[in-house]
Amino acid sequence: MTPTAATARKPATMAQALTRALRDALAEDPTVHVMGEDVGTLGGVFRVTDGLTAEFGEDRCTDTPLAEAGILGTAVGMAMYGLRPVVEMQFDAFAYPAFEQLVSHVAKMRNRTRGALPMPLTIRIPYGGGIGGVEHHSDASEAYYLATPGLQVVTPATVEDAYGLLRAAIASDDPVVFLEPKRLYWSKADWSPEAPGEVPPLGRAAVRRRGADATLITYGPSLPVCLEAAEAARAEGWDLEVVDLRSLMPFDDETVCASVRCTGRAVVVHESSGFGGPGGEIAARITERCFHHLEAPVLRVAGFDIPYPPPMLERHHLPGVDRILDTVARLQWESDWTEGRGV
Amino acid sequence: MTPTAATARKPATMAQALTRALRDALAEDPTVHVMGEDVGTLGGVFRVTDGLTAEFGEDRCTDTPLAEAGILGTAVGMAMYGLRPVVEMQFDAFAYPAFEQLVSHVAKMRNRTRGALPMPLTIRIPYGGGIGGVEHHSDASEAYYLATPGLQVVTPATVEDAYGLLRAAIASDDPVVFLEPKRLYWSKADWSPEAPGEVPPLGRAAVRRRGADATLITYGPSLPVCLEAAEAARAEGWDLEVVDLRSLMPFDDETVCASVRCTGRAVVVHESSGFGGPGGEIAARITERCFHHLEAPVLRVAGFDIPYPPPMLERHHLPGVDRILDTVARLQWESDWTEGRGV
Amino acid sequence: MTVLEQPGSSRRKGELPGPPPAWHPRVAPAPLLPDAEPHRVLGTDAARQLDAALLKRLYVQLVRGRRYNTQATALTRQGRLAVYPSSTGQEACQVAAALALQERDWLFPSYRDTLAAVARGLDPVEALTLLRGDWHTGYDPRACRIAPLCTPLATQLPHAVGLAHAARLKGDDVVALALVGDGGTSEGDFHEALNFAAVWQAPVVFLVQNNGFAISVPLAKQTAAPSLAHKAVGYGMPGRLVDGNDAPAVHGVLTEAVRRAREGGGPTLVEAITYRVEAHTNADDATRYRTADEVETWQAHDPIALMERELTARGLLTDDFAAETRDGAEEMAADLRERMHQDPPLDPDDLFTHVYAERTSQLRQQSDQLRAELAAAAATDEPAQEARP
Amino acid sequence: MTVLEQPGSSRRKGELPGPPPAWHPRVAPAPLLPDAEPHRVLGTDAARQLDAALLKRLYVQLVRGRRYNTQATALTRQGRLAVYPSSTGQEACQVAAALALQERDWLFPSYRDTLAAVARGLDPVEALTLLRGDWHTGYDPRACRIAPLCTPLATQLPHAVGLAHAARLKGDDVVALALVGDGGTSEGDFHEALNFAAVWQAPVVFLVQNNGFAISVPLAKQTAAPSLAHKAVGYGMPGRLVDGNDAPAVHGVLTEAVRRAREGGGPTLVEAITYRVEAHTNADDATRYRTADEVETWQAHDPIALMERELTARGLLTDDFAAETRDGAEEMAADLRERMHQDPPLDPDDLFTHVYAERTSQLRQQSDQLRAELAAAAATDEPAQEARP
Ligand SMILES: Cc1ncc(C[n+]2csc(CCOP(=O)(O)OP(=O)(O)O)c2C)c(N)n1
Ligand SMILES: Cc1ncc(C[n+]2csc(CCOP(=O)(O)OP(=O)(O)O)c2C)c(N)n1
Ligand SMILES: [Mg+2]
Ligand SMILES: [Mg+2]
Repeated sequence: MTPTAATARKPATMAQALTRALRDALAEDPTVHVMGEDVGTLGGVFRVTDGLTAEFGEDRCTDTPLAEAGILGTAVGMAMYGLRPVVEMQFDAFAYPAFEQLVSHVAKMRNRTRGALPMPLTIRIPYGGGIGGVEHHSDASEAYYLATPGLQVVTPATVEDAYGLLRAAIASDDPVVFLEPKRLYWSKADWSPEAPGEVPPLGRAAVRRRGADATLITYGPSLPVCLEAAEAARAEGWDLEVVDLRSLMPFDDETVCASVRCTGRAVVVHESSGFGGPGGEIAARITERCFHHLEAPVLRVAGFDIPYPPPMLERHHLPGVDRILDTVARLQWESDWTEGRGV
Repeated sequence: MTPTAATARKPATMAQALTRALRDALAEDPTVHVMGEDVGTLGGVFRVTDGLTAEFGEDRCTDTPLAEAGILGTAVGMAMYGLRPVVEMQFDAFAYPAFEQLVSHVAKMRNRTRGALPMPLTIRIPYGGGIGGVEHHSDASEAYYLATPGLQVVTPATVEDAYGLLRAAIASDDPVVFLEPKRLYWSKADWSPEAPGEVPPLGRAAVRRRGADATLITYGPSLPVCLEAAEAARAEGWDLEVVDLRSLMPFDDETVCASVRCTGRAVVVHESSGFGGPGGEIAARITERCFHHLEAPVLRVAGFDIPYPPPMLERHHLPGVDRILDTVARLQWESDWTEGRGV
Repeated sequence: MTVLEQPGSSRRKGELPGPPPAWHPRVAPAPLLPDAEPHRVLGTDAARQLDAALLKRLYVQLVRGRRYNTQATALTRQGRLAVYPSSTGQEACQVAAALALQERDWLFPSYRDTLAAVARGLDPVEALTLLRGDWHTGYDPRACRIAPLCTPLATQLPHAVGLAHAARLKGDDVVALALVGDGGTSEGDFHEALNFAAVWQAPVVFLVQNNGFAISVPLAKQTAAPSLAHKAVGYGMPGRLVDGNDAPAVHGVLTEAVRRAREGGGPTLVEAITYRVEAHTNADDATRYRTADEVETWQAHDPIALMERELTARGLLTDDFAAETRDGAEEMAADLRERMHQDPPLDPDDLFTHVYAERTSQLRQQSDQLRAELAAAAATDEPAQEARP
Repeated sequence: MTVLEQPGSSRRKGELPGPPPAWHPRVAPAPLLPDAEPHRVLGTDAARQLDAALLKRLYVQLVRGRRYNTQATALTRQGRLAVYPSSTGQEACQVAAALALQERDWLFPSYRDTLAAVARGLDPVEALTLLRGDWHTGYDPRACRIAPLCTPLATQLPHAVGLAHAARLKGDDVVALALVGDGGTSEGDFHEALNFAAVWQAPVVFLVQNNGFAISVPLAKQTAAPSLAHKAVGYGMPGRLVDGNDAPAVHGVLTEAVRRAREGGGPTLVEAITYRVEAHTNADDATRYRTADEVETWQAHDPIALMERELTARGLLTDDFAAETRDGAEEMAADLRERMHQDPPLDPDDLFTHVYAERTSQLRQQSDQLRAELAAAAATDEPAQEARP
């Protein structure tokens, strides 16, 4: 399609693209219902649901009582009756009260009923740090969802993907934990709601930058950091490939392994704590599949194994360009590399 | 100590050793309090708290109302006042309602208060499958706890460890998620409560069997299966080492890496689903530390990436001897091994 | 109670800018506030107000229900059920819940409520798949409008609210009736569900079967409230207290609550006082926490005996009807016994079929792996791969 | 309300084996059942019953409290606080909560209740560490008996119950007072905490500051109950409703509840009706969900103005006292402003210090890594490692 006046791409934020995705989903499918704390009159604390109640009414975009288990639990019941609820959890850590409903019902209902009761729910969770949020407002909680079979876990890193992946999540007949990198809400790109781009299938990673020497594997809030690191690396003579997973479950082994088999070296980058975090899974499955292509072990750059720190210290915790490059430097580039840095 | 009549080791079950550990802790430390659903009059659904209320009174071993968040939340308050609560969650999946209290308070309180409010809590959770339990009664939920900095995660696999590790957990000034492999409750060993063995420090793995060819790394309910597999492997000419982690956090990198550096091959075995499960973390950290000692990638034998299946099908889900040996066989024993089994 | 001051005694009366505005609901107020006295104990005269046909239907279901309970318990001893939480003694609640609903309504049972599902017409074998260790839900919930038996306590209550709300949004006059135990009322999900129901005025009825125990924990350790029906007050919905062994009374209260819900009157909380005559499940030992005396006292208040007295008083319990009822129950039990003695067909590959709408590549690999293992085991004529606990 | 049948009208009277036994508490019954009429709106005459010294103390704290609120809000504009949830308009609740407690008692504040902590004597700078973006709790909770400011709503309520219960087990006559908002009452943790408190008869007082909103959500979308105090009924504890802008009234109700708790009378639920005059936090835009009119109406019912009228009526508001109070408040504000403009000392290595009592080997490695990074950055004279969002 050639851009016309109507489809011309103007700078749009990720938050705007998300709003548009919700709006279009509500307009196209009468079974879609948005619900959560402050999503109505206020338009959500991040304004992602702005204007939806005005356009579609309180029954389609509903301010609920303040109780996350109740929100998700009633959404389960609505899905049982054939609706397609899109639930907003106000912040990452405030999704925890709904954990039982998520793990014991949302993730298991289809399986429990041998397909009779699918759960076409989307659970939107603003996640991650870097916005100076006080405790409970910056958790990168994806590890919990990854360890829960039955859930899909999706996270956009670009404005275009924010629209496309959210549309795909809402259209999916299976539950999606849709993790919105909150510090990218205000990130901008040229994008037009009139030509929003294709709705990508869930479960496909994207190579965001081609490179020959090593692969950075990342997602969500860490993508811009990795791209910046790759740019900086060029100055030091490294040519880095950057893979944006987009969907953590289903996991795109194919794209990831194809990249690592070419480069022979990989670093996984994410904000959430390293121990027990997604990086372990990713590194392990790459190693299982590409062992003889690896010149060095798959390394990880992750948040430390600590509770999310206060804003004044968070910059030390979050993966940054320098830490990524330091790690790339440890990928055994010299041929006479020997082990033994200890445990 | 030479065994006398009093200390002679007689067959005891893991459940009995756990009961004894609780009893001794209650007797020695007046700040220890046991609480949970049915832990009093009934002695718990697995009878692990049997006799404690009779001996120590309702205030020390308390039947609570039926509300897991309330149980853990009140225990947090009790710990704030200097008590040392030992909470029982009746089954793995019934700990989920307490998830928010666990993640947002139990794990973070010490850090939040810069050491002023430690959380010397022990949270006992019977976990795992293999007992023919209907859904919600067989979850291997350790991945959730591992991904939560601030928690210690401990699981015994032997009768002696059941006593020792539970004593160590209760004595710890930090919270311990104490996972009791429920299908080993009735496993027996010669053990005497009068000479219960040393209380081991938390965070130390144990080599349960020496072997030269490959290391099986496991914990809790899968230890007996791994030992049986190692026995069976001998018939096929393999000499397998078996490491029992005992504590998943803190993680004993030293013992694990020492073993893998000797054998050059490793398989991680656990019941919980593979994707996002503990095996990924373990395999990744071994690879990071022992890359050039590895003859083959670290492989995993884990539960499938599915909700825990119904009893009639669970035997297909749980790691068994054959599946472990099949995996050992895939550790690239032939020198002409080539990759390419595809993604 | 110490009242520091009586309302209206302020000398500032008139100076205040009217009642605090935030106190006034900012949207249309909920149409229902609890009655000044929010609960009533319903007596046992309801039977005389019911028509004979309904009374007889209740009786037939009670007798079948008791037989179903004893048969299911027997099946646990024969190794044909993994576990059975009996509702013996609670049949009046189970049956009345089933019969108070129209076909288009939904029932939300807990793990103890297979009988309610069966009394609604569900095939007992399908009701028991979960408890026999086969797939969790042996029926299509949408086809029979019975939600899956719910094990995590009280978590099904918000589902009932959401479903009832969704139905109303769609314009369907469907009511949801959700069952929960006395113990389950302590869970946060109970609270959140009732609150959502009241705020949304959802057409849902909550039936608490207060059988006195949550496994071993007696009611007095569960709550300090004067009754569980009193909890309705805190949500702004009506609360009803009823003799849970009196089937016509339970039926009457539920029918009224269902009618009210259907007419847009919003949710009701009903507490039915009953007793769990058997142990918690066949795996439980109830002698550890209660006396035989207590059980006997309750057996003297047996729902079937109560009903028979009532039917006799009304001249409805003819020998023929009694025999016919008994025979019908025996037939059901024989059929159940026989069919439960057949092993259900099992396909291990089903493990991977319904995790998602489509298998992920990971699940396809795992399914291939299992298939290969089973084939290898079959080829070597050995038993299939097994966990060896 | 449709009552199908009145209690006692059963013709079976006498035939029943007494009231169902499980219905009788199996342990000693809770000493307190809710009053027949469980709530009272307390008027605003409480002031005249308080002694002059206490009245003046309340006033001094109200004025300081308001000044603290405006100063903290100003600090957000100066970038010295990351965020501030103001309690302007709610000072009567905050101050009365602090003053109703003895030194040995514990306060459990929510994230909005820094003022209550300050009114209890906590250094404002220490109260504000969380909100300035420094360590979460800037004080030793055991030393000042103030639990950490709690952000996840209602999760602090079970802590208060547990602590109060533990104190009673130890034989200490300590009372816990926990604060929660109207929105927080919808959470499951609220329900579970109140239930545990009532069953255990724990010495705890729950104060709901009903300020009409949970961020943008008005009370009418939060509950259909006639009042939040009515929720007490469902737990078997007394509920009290009080004008939350009337400091003497709130103080009176809380003091009575604390006394009752201390004497073994168990928990009380108090609802104080007040209003959040400012937006939810400085980051919020309240014009999106409420009118200026509404705010003005409430400003006419301002807690400080109410108090001044009362003091004037009793001849206590002398010019000297007024000036002294104002000056004290200004001094506090100046000191706060000055000290908040100094950057707190920060040691990145503290990230690893209190995760556990002792650092794990993993944390030692990570700490070494960070130290090395910082040293390298310092050596190259570049800014330290930073996330580049
Ligand atoms: C969330 C949760 N916690 C614990 C359990 C374990 N459990 C199963 S039944 C039961 C007692 C239930 O008591 P009640 O609600 O009174 O129902 P009843 O068994 O009397 O029918 C318990 C604690 C559970 N199923 N779910
Ligand atoms: C469990 C949880 N969910 C959501 C939030 C986000 N949040 C912070 S304050 C707030 C509104 C609280 O309203 P209320 O309880 O009435 O207290 P108020 O702000 O009026 O003092 C919300 C939804 C939270 N802090 N915790
Ligand atoms: Mg019960
Ligand atoms: Mg409020």
